[in-house]
Amino acid sequence: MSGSAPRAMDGCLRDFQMHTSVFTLSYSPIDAAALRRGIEGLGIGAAVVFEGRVRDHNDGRIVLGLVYQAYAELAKAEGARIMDEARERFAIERAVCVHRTGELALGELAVWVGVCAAHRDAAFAACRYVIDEVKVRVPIWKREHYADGDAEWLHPAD
Amino acid sequence: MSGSAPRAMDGCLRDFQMHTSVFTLSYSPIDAAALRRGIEGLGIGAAVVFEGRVRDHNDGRIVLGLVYQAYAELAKAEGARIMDEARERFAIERAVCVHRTGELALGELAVWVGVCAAHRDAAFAACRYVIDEVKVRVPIWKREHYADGDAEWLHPAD
Amino acid sequence: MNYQLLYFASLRDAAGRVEETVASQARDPRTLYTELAARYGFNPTNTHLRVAVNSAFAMWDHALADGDEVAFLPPVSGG
Amino acid sequence: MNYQLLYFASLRDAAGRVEETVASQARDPRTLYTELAARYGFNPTNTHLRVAVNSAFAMWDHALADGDEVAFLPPVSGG
Repeated sequence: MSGSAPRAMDGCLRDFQMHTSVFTLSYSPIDAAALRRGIEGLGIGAAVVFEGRVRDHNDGRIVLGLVYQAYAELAKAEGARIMDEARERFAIERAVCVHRTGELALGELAVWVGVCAAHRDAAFAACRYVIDEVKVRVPIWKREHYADGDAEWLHPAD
Repeated sequence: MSGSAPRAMDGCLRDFQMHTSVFTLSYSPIDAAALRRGIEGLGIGAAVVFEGRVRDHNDGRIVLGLVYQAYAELAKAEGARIMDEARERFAIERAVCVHRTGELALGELAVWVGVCAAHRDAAFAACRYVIDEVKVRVPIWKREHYADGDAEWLHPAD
Repeated sequence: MNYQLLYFASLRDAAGRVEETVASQARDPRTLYTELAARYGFNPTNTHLRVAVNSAFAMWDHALADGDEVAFLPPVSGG
Repeated sequence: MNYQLLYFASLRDAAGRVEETVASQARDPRTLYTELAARYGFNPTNTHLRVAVNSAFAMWDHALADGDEVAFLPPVSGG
């Protein structure tokens, strides 16, 4: 595994007591197992993980693959704000989000969100908050390739 | 990894299209990575995982370890009912829950719940439903060992 | 009648056994529990407990049959 | 003034470029967008877009400075 996500996680493991939140983009495949190790800890009773993956269909069309394009600098800044908000709003220990960029095959991880906390209420709420906010605020765009040869950018109406 | 959980998961992987829900008890450590592979699939856009772990403190007391004791036959039956309810109430593909029994060290996984679905609303709701119901309905009891030498069964007031 | 009793958690510790076969005149779990509470020093009130008969949840006035497996379940603490 | 334009997603496809430096009399993103929309055939209305200046979200009437990096952002679809 290369990419910034595993490196960020190694940091979490080294400095165990550091309460932190991390948002990164990863051009290479997301290593969910490595990320999961980043939200373990002896004071942690609950961890909630959300994984978004590339589906083989969308809105009734057969999807063959997709590309995520990001405005990297702004995406990382806005993503970091979301993680900080999650830390402020919920009693969590750590929150991590990694969003993939580039070409993805079916079944690949598009986004991984992991939150750990003393109790499950906060872990569930914060994990949900992060993915909901990332989807509407972070400048990343998806282009789906369809079985009919078409391809298009998804720009949901605001 | 031995125990029934990985075997149940192998079954999920073999019969990929099978919509199913699984509740098992595991006397050996829970293999989260193996379980996670059981909720992958090309039609799946969202997966939510909850992990409950042994914390090093509870209610202000330092915990050294714990034991889970289960009424296995009834626990498996009631657990299976909960998983079926989750499938009926939420638009999910698969739901899996494994609860550990026996002696656990600090940081070990006590319970793992994984749900996959086309969309995240259902995955979050079903995962939350399963852990909430398991905690109040499934006949499993926790005995904590404390640093002060004491140990006691936790029997929350109903 | 003979019943197969199973004990869990604090009741197991109080009874000092995992299971046992008891001969009893009790015909429902309520009466059976009262007998066992006197024998082992269980809390005589049963409002915090649930009952299982033959590995299924049951009512306190369930009509017991000879050979039934009966368990009194303290509040659970899994998860 | 010169601006460093960044294009993303459908606007990148329509402009046929990832980035470019443009000389413009526009002093705010609203006016600059109107110019670019005419040049590249973007949707002339901008209500569906957001603006970023120097990698931070900005208002449509933000006072642009020479050398600013400007991006017009279509609705996002990450996650």
